[in-house]
Amino acid sequence: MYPGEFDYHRAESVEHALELLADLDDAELLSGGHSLLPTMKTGLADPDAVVDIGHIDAMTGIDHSGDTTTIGANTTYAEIADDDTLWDSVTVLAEAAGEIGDVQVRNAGTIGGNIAHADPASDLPAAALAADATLVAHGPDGEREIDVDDYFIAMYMTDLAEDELLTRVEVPHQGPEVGSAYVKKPSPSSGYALIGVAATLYTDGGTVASARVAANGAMDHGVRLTAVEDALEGMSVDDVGDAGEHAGDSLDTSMFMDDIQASAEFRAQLLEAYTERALERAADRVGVAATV
Amino acid sequence: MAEHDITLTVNGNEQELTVESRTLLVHALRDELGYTGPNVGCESSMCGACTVHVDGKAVKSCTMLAVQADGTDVTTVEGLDQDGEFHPIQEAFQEEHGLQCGYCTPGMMMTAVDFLDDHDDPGREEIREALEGNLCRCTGYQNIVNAVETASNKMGGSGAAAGGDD
Amino acid sequence: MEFEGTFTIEEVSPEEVWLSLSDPYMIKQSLPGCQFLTEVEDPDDVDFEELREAEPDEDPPLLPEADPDEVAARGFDEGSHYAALLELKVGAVKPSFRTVVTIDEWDHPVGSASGEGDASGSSFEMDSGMELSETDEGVAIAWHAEADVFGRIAQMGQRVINPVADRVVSRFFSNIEDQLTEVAEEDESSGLRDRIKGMF
Amino acid sequence: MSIETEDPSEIDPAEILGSAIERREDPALITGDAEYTDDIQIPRMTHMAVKRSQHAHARIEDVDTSEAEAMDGVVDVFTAEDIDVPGSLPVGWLLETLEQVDHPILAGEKVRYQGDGVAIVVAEDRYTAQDALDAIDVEYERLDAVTDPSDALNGGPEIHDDAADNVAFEWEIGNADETEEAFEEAAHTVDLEVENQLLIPNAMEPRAAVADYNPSDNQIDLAMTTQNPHVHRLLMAGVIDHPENKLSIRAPDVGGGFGSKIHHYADEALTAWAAKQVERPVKWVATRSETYQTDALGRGHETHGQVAMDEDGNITGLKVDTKANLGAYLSTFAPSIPTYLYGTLLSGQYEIPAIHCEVTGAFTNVPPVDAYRGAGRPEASYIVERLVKHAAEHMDMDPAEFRRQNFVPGDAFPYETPVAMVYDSGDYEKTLDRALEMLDYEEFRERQEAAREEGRYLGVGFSAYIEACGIAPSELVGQLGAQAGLWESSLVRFQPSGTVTAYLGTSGHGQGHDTTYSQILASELGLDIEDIDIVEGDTDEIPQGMGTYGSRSAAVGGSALVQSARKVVEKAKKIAAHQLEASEDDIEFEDGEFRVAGAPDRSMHIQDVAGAAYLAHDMPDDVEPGLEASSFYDPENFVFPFGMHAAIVEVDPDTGEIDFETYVAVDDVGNQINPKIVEGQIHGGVAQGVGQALYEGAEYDENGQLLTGSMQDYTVPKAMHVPEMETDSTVTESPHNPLGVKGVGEAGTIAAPQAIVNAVVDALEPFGVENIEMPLKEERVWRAIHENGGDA
Repeated sequence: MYPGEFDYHRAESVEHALELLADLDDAELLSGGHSLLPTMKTGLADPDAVVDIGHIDAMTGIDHSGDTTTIGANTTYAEIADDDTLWDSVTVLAEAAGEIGDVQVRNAGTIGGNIAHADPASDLPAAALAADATLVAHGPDGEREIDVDDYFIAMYMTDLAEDELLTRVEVPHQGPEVGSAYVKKPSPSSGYALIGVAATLYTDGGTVASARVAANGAMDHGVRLTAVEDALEGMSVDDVGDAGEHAGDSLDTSMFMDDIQASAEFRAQLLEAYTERALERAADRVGVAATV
Repeated sequence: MAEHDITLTVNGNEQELTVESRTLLVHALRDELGYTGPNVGCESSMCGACTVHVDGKAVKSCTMLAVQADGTDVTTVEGLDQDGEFHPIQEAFQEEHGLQCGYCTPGMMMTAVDFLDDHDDPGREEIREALEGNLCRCTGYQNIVNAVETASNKMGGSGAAAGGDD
Repeated sequence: MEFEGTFTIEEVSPEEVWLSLSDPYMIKQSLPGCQFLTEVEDPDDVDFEELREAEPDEDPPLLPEADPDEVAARGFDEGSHYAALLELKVGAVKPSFRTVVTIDEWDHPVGSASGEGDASGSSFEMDSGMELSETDEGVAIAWHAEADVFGRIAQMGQRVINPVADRVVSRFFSNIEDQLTEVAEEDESSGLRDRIKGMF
Repeated sequence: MSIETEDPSEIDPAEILGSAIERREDPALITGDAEYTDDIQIPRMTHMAVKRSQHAHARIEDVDTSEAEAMDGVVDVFTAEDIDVPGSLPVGWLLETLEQVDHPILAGEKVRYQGDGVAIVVAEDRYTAQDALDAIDVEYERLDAVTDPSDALNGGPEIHDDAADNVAFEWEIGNADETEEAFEEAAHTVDLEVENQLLIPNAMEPRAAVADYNPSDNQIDLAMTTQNPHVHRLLMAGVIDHPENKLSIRAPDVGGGFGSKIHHYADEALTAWAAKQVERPVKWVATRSETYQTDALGRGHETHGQVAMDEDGNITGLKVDTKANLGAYLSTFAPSIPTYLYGTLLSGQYEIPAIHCEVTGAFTNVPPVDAYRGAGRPEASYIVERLVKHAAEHMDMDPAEFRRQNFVPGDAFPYETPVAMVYDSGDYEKTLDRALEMLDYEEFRERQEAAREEGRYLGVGFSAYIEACGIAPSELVGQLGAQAGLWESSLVRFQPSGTVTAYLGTSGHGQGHDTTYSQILASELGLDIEDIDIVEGDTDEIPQGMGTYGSRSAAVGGSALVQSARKVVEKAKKIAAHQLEASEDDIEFEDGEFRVAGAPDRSMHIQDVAGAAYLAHDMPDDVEPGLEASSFYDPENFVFPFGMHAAIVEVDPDTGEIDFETYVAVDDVGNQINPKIVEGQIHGGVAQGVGQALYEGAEYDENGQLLTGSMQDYTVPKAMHVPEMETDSTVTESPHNPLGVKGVGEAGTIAAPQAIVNAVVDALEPFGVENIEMPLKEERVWRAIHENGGDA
């Protein structure tokens, strides 16, 4: 099927994009296009206008200065997954980006498009939560920082306002005693996560001091697994897999995603198994990055 | 209905054309410019038969607006052979029977070329992962994997190994 | 698809809940994306554009501001038909559901309605019902709905339907709850409860 | 491990039969030069799109096309009312009890599956055509729908007025009394209920058609995605009431078929009809969503199977009761698939004294169900091999040895089964032994034991399959209900300068016919392959043909080619004898050369004979000029490829994940013309079998809405889903055709599913799991473990 008719506008700058958004009725933003165009081709989405922000240079690229990595919203998954420095500094994000879709999707799809779209079965929501990201949005009133914990609200619903544009993502660097990982059970057909679990373990002398653990695919938006995080505190890094059994404890399991791909009950089972795997992989990486 | 005058450099030839906002790159290439190598196999961005290179990177031309690609360099399967000589990937697909009906083959090869540009001597599992976005219903993939391996040998380390996916 | 649940609202009487849930304006304001909910004579001949044009800019007041008798007068009657336009936004997907609903049963404390509609190359049919009961804390609304979706949304949007439907339902009840909380607060001072009770 | 290819130009014609040469068709396919139907552009071409029912079952109350007709760029809109031709799709295989129902090309009164066509739009471009579909307003009165055959038969909503209880047919084969007796006398019996789920074929190229109509000579030229252009022409001539000799059908490059491009659908006929109405070229290309909604589905069986055995585990009887889903209408060959292509294969590789099979065909509200790669034979092989696994377990016997004990012995061929087949040749122990060797079976059982101790679950599964290809002969299939003969035709024509063109009635779509047929002809005529051209898939060029399906092309088409080639040689021999001034009886033909016996320097190459034949200055008295011959080859029997496939898997009981350790395929497809092509067919077939076993399945909701309506939801296996395969073969020639070939196109698909399911069930034996329905989605595997308590 083919998209319905619309007017295409190419934004030259962030300001230009905001102007277009303000002026146009029923406009959608287009970055890599891998969320919007497939939906338009099914006929489910049929906007009057499309604002292409994919050519705004100021929103592209990865910058590792100080103790934070800043990733422009237009940066493709491939650029993120291929960034060696990011693999050391924020492993979970690089790993999640490399798990998205396929080579062609990763060459075109962007981090900003993904996080703004907020598909609960995509891979970046959990990774952004586990990486403690800050999302920077531009709106008519200027720039605003959103803590990732306040960002994901529901399926395709975020804290971003209609007139706002996500311009970059900021992630703090892992310290030397930190290990992080993202593992997923993809749908064999779509490649989206039936369950994806991202984990960052902050350790101190072989013990978990704190953790950020989050999941995609379980609920209608990316969620922190706070019961797992609590259980991990004080645990030896050798035993972290045991905390996987708490994966569902902090979630309302009656609200688990439930469709032909996987029932809620099976998702709960996968969530435990994949949380265990994510924690163990993250634990294996503690201290590794520091030596690279 | 909004129309746009765009320029695409396809296989080295600069081409000017007028497209609707909604014209997909694959239809601009096939219906407007006559590059029928990239095929349309689905509309869900899953099959990869339409894969071309845009500015050197493999993308699905059914999931990109033609107007989005304005000003880019596009390579289709028609641009793989040079001076009448097959590209190593083409030779390898023929040698290994890496195709049967051939419908997925142009996209499959374009993905493989992009992959081999960045990966020296990949393992079979790695090749299978790299071809995730290209569906083939005929070959069972085994001879495709063989072909990519063979092409890698033919290309003999021309690509620099990329880091990233440790 | 079947949905069901029980929703509890504290410190209100069944009569207040019933009257509120009988009020088309209350339903309209509580239902996410509802542009209008208008009684129509012939369910087979509805001009949605005309109804949208005719919809006044401002709704009349709801309980507790509204006069209970007026609310009762405009409340649902068994056998009546309503046209509704629901505009939802699910990411870039913004379906506009044109719906005609028939009130099949409306007799305190039991009500049921059924309807059908279409949107985005798709159509749907719906049967729903509720029953109120008094509890120690307030009122429990046991509700159930069965919805069938056909066409493009069923085929392409299958993964999304359940979570979105869950969300619409939960927002609907939470809006009702907010409104009835106001009714409960009003009761403290005005004796509204007794007045409403007297109507049944 | 994999077969190395050779450059055909370096191979002597005497060696070419059996050589793994590179494919001749590939240069066009790897450069983008190939021409698929959607690549065709014709000046003034319009685009057609089909308005499809969103309901699976509904009465049509009104179709309002006015808004669509008024749109810019819309050329015309048509509904059922406009169809002025018979417009009803025919059934090509009849059964005695078959309830034939009307199958209109556009639904007028009632739609019976989601995707049934209601109207068509012809527009200036494809985007506008689709826009116009959205502007067509159809009012429906929705009716209850049913998608499951048992539900349909047991009080389901009536789908056709003429088909009471939705019964399309009732059919049986074998001997009921003898089978009953075998069960009464049995020392052991086992039984199993299995489903063989509905599959969506998913050829990578969606169906498409381009029609060009010339009013001045009433000629329709139709290019379309077809596996059998002549059959389509014959049927379509009736459907659109157009003279057969004024309808040309051509198959350009076709991007896979797997059966889905055999059948006569509405859309291609509508394209041709519409071109006639608008007097402009019309192109129709299915979107993938449309192929999901309208391509004929495969399989769809619910089966109860039972096995009777004596005290030693010898199978004494087999009883099968199947409810077959036929979908909303009878597709072209639908009645033959769950009957003659299924029930007749239920003896498998085994000597079973008594078999009885009953099949009830049911109408349901899913798209029509017809042949999909394997067509009936995978369903038969699945129930037989699942039952055998189950029986061996019941007898506490090794599944490989249980099979060996029950095999038809090697000296019993030709072997007549109780279900009307005469197996041509076979040696089943040979493929079993080779497979066991490749698996290192004894060692595996030890490893399996050790792994279980560690809480790891490995399993091995076998599939001893047999299939019947090259369905024939025509007289027999006619008695069974086929409305066509199943011969194949060929024409071999020398040009005066010595090149040759061969025309075949088969129609390849990825199988490498160009290469295979060239090898046959090069070998027969002693020519370099460069001098040979193969033409297929065009009713204008090829006199007649039946097409490519059922793994018939090598056995039937190849034999037709050999027959024509030999006729050419016969004629050439006469001319050569005359030219060489020798008696015809003294002429020998070898490697392209006619030689006078005993005088080796007196010789003439067949290419020079061709020159002489067309020059015709000096011909023998009773010989006409020219050098060509045609033939219609009608086989005397089916051919019966067989083999043993086996898988070793490991199952993770926590997640239900299945990992392949090994997949082994030992096939006997008779002589191999090009072993690399044979290997490729096995690979591809197995991949589709893996798809059925683990991933694929059309799912509908209770209203008949397709839930797996795109590649996002229906898993077409990806490269990483398909195991590395280790293939080998044995060769048991078929005595029934001059090439000794059997057929390979479907073998892998027939063999693979039960090898994999048996392996998973074997792995989960400690959990007491006896059966899991395909596809073995991880959730199902996990539930099967879980529902048995989850304890090993």
